[in-house]
Amino acid sequence: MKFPLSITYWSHFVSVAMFSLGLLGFLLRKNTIVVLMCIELMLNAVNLLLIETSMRTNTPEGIIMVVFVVTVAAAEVAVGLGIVLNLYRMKGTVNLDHFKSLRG
Amino acid sequence: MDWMDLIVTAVKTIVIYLGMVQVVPIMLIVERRGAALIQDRPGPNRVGPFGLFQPIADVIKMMMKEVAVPKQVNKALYILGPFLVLFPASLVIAALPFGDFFTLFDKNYILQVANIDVGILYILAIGSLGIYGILFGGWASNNKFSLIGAMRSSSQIISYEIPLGLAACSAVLWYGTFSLREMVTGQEGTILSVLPNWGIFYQPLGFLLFFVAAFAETNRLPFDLPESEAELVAGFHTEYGPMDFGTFFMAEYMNMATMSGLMVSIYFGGWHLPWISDATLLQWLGSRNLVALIQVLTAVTKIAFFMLVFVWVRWTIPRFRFDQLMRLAWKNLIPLGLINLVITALVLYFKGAA
Amino acid sequence: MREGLFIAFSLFTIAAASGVVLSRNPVYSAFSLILSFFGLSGLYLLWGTTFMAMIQILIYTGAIVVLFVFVVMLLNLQVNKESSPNFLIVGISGAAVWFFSLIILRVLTQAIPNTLPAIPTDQIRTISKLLFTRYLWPFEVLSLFLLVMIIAIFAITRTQEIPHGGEKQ
Amino acid sequence: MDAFLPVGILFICALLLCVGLFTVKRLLGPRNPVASKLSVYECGVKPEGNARAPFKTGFYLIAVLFLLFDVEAAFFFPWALVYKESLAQGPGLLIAMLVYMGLLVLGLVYIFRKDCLKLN
Repeated sequence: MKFPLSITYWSHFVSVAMFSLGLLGFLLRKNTIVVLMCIELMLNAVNLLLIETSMRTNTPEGIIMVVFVVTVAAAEVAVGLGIVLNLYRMKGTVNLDHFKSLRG
Repeated sequence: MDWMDLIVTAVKTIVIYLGMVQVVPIMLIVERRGAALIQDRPGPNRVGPFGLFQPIADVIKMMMKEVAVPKQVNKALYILGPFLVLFPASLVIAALPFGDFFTLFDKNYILQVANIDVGILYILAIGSLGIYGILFGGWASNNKFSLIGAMRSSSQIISYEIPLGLAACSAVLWYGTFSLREMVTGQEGTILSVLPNWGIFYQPLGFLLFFVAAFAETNRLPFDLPESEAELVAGFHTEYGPMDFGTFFMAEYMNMATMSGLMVSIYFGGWHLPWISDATLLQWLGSRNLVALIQVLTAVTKIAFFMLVFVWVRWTIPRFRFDQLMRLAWKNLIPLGLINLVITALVLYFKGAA
Repeated sequence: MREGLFIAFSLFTIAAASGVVLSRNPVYSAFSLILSFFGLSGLYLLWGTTFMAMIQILIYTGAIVVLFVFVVMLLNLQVNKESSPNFLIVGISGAAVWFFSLIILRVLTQAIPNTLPAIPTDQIRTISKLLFTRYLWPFEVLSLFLLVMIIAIFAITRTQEIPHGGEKQ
Repeated sequence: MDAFLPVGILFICALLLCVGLFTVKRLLGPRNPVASKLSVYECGVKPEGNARAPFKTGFYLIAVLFLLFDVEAAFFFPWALVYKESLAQGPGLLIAMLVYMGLLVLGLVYIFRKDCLKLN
């Protein structure tokens, strides 16, 4: 049975869909923790694209890039959630609408 | 892979899985009788000869009990909780090797669910997923004991995952492979024809670390803080009914079996009999499948021994306090794991240079 | 069969990812995130990078999401404090993003051959060797980076002396 | 990837077991709900306050440390895999890892010196 769409297409489809979902959540959700999760979604979308390209063209560089992305993502989450905890301590909420001290 | 292969693989997988599930009733009776033996009392001896049918009675009792779902719980995650623990515990057994291979219709099939080339990473990765069942189950119960039990339990499991990983990493360094099958194959033979060529003699410190971390990972005493009944009622499964408790229990025993299997495969020669090589065995017995049978029996015996050690330790050593537990993990085990890694690397380097 | 698995994993991943964005309760978001990463690791497996699939489960599912779940449970937010998003904006922006992404996809995938890679046999070793030879310096910097992160996190959270004790005062 | 096919079979087996346990629980157990049976378990005392209240963040530090050390430990694995083969090319890999591990140990020392986990 032959599929009309290629496997590459499906990988790109997942990647783009995840990235747009992450972007949407990033822009629309108000809960800071969920916003951070959406950033993770976007990073993973890019990871998938990197791995797919790397495997299709048989170049290991893409996978090494993913290794770095994973590390940076881990650090980003750790620091981001630390900041969220601190914000919660100061404001008693994690709703992004309440963090507007920097608004002019 | 044709249909025949697929059928044989499926049957093999189901048999291994059912065998792993059988660990639960066997361990139920062994643990209760073992506890009785250590505490100098008879233990359950009424159901069947020597109380051997006790597990059946236990299981029937659990099934017939009332299912009471408390009102305050978050229903979906509450129901999912026990299965989220059981599921990873079932999946990890895929990478455990029980023997070399058996021959059927002139074809060789490995005695392992799947010959995963990243076996040890697979076990560490899937094994770390078990904490979600505890976390979500504890949170969904909406009970203070459950929540604190869940947080404690997961802190403990994640803290001990690092020494476990470091010990496994030293083993990877020594054998130069991720595959458990290749590790076991590398342990055939003897050291100077005195000692069997097992990993424990090359990685004693690694084994110790692995052993301690395995107890913590499976939530067994002396590290069973999550359910320390004196402090937290029943820990994360305070609000759970009998069958859910049974599911958690099942997962615990299966995790114990996996950890024992891992220790046997990495440090105790897996399916190899000490001092007798597979070639000699084949010469004596003359049949591949008989050799395979002996190998499986050897591996199972070794695993059973470690299960007994789990029971023995449980009734011998008192429970740790939470801060002692954390100190042991972060101050002692992790530095020791790093030291073990460095020593292994240096030994390999000088061995290579010589 | 491989194509079927691809489509199944793809749809599963996307469904789980939309669960992250759509669910009101952050605990459900975290749960969806786990499922979505699981689907992704399945996709990695299908592309033949078993190593990356395992790293995905080990680090993302087994560690990063644990942190999310921990924070969600520590803060223990009551559900649905969040003002609901403007559904018109959600609809329009979602439709726009999908429309453009589909166009981009159409253009992108036309040039790409529809092949699965011939999986190199010893791919993990190749990657590892490359990581420790050509990419050694970035790798060492990674370690330095993580060290800085450890210090940074303690600098951030050190002032946090039990903000809200066991129960509300 | 073909090596993972039996894992799929195992997955189905595990799923069947879970479904079986769930059905058995549903079918066999009697149901006799009473209000006090369905309330929060607090050792017989009347429940006070909500379990869904924020509590101390000490657990967060453990989780963060675990995350960072898990990432670092994960990179020991590819190194361990190729270490033996690359011994012929001199001590490059050994030194690379010692530097990497040295930075990790610095992090550990920092944690102990500042007593971040309140271990003492």
